[in-house]
Amino acid sequence: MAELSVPTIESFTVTLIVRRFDPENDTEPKWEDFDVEMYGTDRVLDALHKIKWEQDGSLTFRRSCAHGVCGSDAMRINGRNRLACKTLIKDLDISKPIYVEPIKGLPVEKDLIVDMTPFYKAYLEINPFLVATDKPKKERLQSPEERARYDDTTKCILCAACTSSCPVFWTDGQYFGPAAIVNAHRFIFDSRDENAELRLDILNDKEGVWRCRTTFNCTEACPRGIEVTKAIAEVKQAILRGRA
Amino acid sequence: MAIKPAGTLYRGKVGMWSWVLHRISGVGIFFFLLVHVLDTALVRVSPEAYNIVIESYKTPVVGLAELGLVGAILFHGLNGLRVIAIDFWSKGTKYQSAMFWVVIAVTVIAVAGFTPMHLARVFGH
Amino acid sequence: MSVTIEVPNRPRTRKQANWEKYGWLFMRVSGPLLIVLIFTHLVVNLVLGDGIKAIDFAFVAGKWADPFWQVWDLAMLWLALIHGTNGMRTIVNDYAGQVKVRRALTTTLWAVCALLILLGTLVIFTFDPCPAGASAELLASFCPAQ
Amino acid sequence: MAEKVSVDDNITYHSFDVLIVGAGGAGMRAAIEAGTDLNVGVVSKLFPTRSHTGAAQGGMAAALANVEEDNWEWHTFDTVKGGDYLVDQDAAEILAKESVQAVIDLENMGLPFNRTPDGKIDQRRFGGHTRDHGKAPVRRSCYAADRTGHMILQTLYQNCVKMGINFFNEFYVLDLVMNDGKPAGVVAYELATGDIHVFQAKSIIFATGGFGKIYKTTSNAHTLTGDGVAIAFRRGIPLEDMEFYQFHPTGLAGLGILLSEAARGEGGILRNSAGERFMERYAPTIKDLAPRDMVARAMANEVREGRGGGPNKDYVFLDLTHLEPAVIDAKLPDITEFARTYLGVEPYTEQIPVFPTAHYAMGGIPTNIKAEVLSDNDTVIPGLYAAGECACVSVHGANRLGTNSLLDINVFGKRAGQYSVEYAKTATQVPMPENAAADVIAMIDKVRKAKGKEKIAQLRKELQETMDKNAQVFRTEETLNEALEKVQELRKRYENISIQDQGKRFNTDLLEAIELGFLLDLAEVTVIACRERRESRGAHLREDYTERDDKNFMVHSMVYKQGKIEKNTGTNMRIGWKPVVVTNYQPMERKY
Ligand SMILES: Cc1cc2nc3c(=O)[nH]c(=O)nc-3n(C[C@H](O)[C@H](O)[C@H](O)COP(=O)(O)OP(=O)(O)OC[C@H]3O[C@@H](n4cnc5c(N)ncnc54)[C@H](O)[C@@H]3O)c2cc1C
Ligand code: HEM
Ligand code: SF4
Ligand code: F3S
Ligand code: FES
Repeated sequence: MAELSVPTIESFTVTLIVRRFDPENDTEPKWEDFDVEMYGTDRVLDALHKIKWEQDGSLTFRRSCAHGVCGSDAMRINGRNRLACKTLIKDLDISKPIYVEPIKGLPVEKDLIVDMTPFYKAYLEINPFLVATDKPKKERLQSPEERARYDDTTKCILCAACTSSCPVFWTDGQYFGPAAIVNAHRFIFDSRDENAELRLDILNDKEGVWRCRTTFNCTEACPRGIEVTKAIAEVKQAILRGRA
Repeated sequence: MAIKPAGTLYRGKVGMWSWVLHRISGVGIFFFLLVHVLDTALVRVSPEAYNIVIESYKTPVVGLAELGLVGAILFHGLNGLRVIAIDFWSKGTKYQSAMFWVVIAVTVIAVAGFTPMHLARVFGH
Repeated sequence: MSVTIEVPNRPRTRKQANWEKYGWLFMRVSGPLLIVLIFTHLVVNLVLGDGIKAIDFAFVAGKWADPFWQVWDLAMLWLALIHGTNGMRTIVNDYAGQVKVRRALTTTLWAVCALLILLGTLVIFTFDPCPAGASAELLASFCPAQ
Repeated sequence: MAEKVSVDDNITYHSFDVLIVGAGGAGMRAAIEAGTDLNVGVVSKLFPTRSHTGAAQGGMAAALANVEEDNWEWHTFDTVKGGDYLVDQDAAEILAKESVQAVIDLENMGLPFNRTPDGKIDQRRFGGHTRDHGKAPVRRSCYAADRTGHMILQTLYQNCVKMGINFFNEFYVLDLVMNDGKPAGVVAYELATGDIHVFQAKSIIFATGGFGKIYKTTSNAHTLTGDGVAIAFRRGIPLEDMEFYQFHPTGLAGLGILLSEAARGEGGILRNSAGERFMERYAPTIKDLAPRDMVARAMANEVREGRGGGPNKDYVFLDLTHLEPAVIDAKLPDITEFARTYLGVEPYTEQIPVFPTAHYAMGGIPTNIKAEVLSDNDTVIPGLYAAGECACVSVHGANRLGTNSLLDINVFGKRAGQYSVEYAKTATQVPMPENAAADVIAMIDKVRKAKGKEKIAQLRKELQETMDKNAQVFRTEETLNEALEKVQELRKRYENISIQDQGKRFNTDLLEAIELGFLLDLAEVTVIACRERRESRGAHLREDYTERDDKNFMVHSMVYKQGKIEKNTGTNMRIGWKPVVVTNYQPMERKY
């Protein structure tokens, strides 16, 4: 087939300043800058690929789907948590360099890759699965309204953009973090689930929902547009009232 | 906390900055409160002792600091109401940034109204 | 195995019972009360009349001669100190990484809080608006010494 | 049951009863079925929820008949006809019959399907799914907004967590160890450390997904490099029906990002630059909801005949502007967001530029209906299973119907889990040969130490470009030979590569090089299968043989690798043919 093209903006050169860390040679991270030639529809992920593929093969980051559904490439772009594959270069101020660094509050493993273990651990602690003891022969019934009640929080892709944007999480990494609460919310408000009480109890912890200081960084960072702070507020209310 | 070179400052939006201000103002008020309880307790020692200390509240430097204190209390208190609204009002999260600007506006207007009055007293005879 | 660069994670320590919910609620209940208490306090002391200029022993004595203001200030004292101390405790929990440091700081906070509440309460209730032997011009107008 | 681990020569040895390679929909469905009575492990190069099943949008077919009359027999017929009669009909019957239970299983596990007003699972239309053998479109696709795949992946992972399944995440399986024609285990490379792990198991299930990255314009993830398929091939297992690669009609023009068929299921219309609803000409009955191969071809044809839009007239338009914004928001939120984010087009008011994008591999590792891998037309390799996109049972034949793949991974993933456990319960472990990891260690060493001139990214780019140019929607003997020549040239140049990252930890540079090796293998097999099938059927359109030829080609292709694997000469392939299983439906002309 012929080459495809979409109405594009002219190509332009941008500078990326990437915070790098090589665990085998560095004792501390360092900033390194790269100039790349980009087009209007290019995303930060394309720029990182361009660097990796044409300039420095050792640049390391996670990515997979390249369109914002797998949650691999959350990173800090110009000071804010974003998915590299959803951040269009032209939406950033390209007259200035673009700063790219790993998400904050999780141990850096190499360049933009962080150790996600603490993040997953918090997720696993809230019992992220449906608990229902009945044994239906067909589907369990659920009205569209009941289904809508928890729709927002089913969108989560576990990218950690929220948790690693949370100033409370940065302090000591002990806070459950918004992602875990979002995933608890998804079940707490599912009419089919029987384990809301337990989950509410788990989040009524020293490191639970009460540590949220409503800073909204999570909501602002969530690439899926989940109203994270609202979900957290709903969980707080559910704990106060003793039930979902 | 972080090993150098540090990462960039996180560029949060009003939610984050309101929290930073809330926290700083809270700490500020707290330490003032400690002092304030102690100085007020001097009324139990003697009228002289109390008056000597309270005089220093009327000096220009402390007088200016009082403006800051009033501003901090206003902001902290009003923002506290905003936080409570976020927690308890179902539309709170939606209007949080609008509410933040209301808090700032009310604080600024109140401090602006109070300042000339207060400064006149501090710098007046 | 991994190299920790920013903030090290200490292992999660889960306690059975905790008062976080009540602390959180208390902040939200005391907050609006404090608004009324403190804002009125500020208006009465700093805005009305001669503002800060007017504050002296006689002014305080004048207020505390009235049980209304005694109760008012008492409430303010207790609520503000507990609210403030609990707020400070939150902050200490956030930033004091080591368990020992954290415990020491929180203990200090609550000790100071208790001390000041005690002191303040005593002052309000044992306060004599017209102490004997004080020079008359410092006292409130209603004192016999005047 | 505790896992046995030992370390020797820096190699870690693990032992399992059932080992699953891949934690996408198929892998995790198998894991859930395999359960925890036996010692079950899952090895995945991605954290499970990052698998590409999560990208699937539209839905999962099942004749629940919740909103309209429907039954599994109609579904079977649509599948067979959609696959241009190359479908193995026994497998298609199983797919359709077991679909209802597959959906109920997922619902019971917690999947938040959209609901009808009376609380049942809602269903919508999808291309090629019809009532009563093609009379009219039917609502058969069960869905969760336009993130059905996301919800399937999350729900399966959640249930794996619930059961305590043992995962090895960010472990790249690079080899299948065979001993005397029987599978003994796999060798994996741990991304975080660069360490080698040998997993020994009685049953091994491959569920490693597709290989869209042989093409440039694709809806597939960067990580879909067909590792599992290529590994099997290198170990002497033939690959079935590799010429059938599906091009999805509505990729975002220039980017390949997918806009689900659900957009058309909900009423979206394809238009050319003149604003004409051109599908009325190609499929008068079901128009825009014709099977993907037909729609993709129609689109490519519109462009070829000069009716494309845009400055280069190289795409057509998907029109949603007549739909209520509320409907768009409720049913297609994600895909409209893609249009906004990536092309800056507002779907409420503007038409979206679209063009076919490489999407799905109908072919892959040959299996029977028990998900057992075959070493030729019918010989089972005991203990080796494959399910999902990497496998070819074949339920999709020459062209997969939308929503049948999410169904496939659930039905045959489940079967793989079931039969692999059954087998592992009685089988004895095939002994691990000495130096089981030697080949992988040698391969890694070679790549790491290579000091050549060629850049991985450059070779990959040239590969993808030649595949897009020569082996996409339209193909001829000439273009395919050109592609073959190019692939063989690239293979030679691949011997002369170098990588920059010499480290052990998180060396993605190294892995991209290895993945390119897999891609080259699969591209070559694909091109050869394309060239040998001298007819047009389903997704495979030969411009030099435009008719379907049931007399000669009503058979599956089987490409075998001959000789030793290290000799990547490229000519050591043999093509064979395998009969199609026909039960009820004799081939007919495919009209919609
Ligand atoms: C954008 C898009 C939309 C789609 N929409 C639909 C739809 O609406 N309906 C439908 O029915 N189908 C749809 N499909 C097709 C369907 O989603 C896929 O075919 C299906 O999800 C494949 O599942 P899988 O489990 O086989 O593979 P995947 O989900 O791709 O999983 C592969 C797994 O294998 C692992 N793996 C790969 N290589 C290795 C290795 N070397 N070592 C270890 N692990 C490895 C990966 O980590 C991953 O966990 C869509 C596909 C795409 C791309
Ligand atoms: C004027 C009325 C006040 C209101 C409405 C108010 C409200 C609040 C609220 C709602 C919080 C909780 C914030 C959160 O959880 O995110 C809070 C925190 C706090 N308050 Fe107040 N407060 C008031 C006065 C005071 C006073 C007088 C002090 C000092 C003694 C004080 C010190 C603090 C501190 C230190 C915090 C903790 C801040 C943090 O955790 O970031 N507040 N306040
Ligand atoms: S809530 Fe949003 S930001 Fe947080 S992990 Fe989920 S998708 Fe990512
Ligand atoms: S960023 Fe953190 S403080 Fe609360 S609102 Fe979000 S969890
Ligand atoms: S690469 Fe999948 S979310 Fe960005």
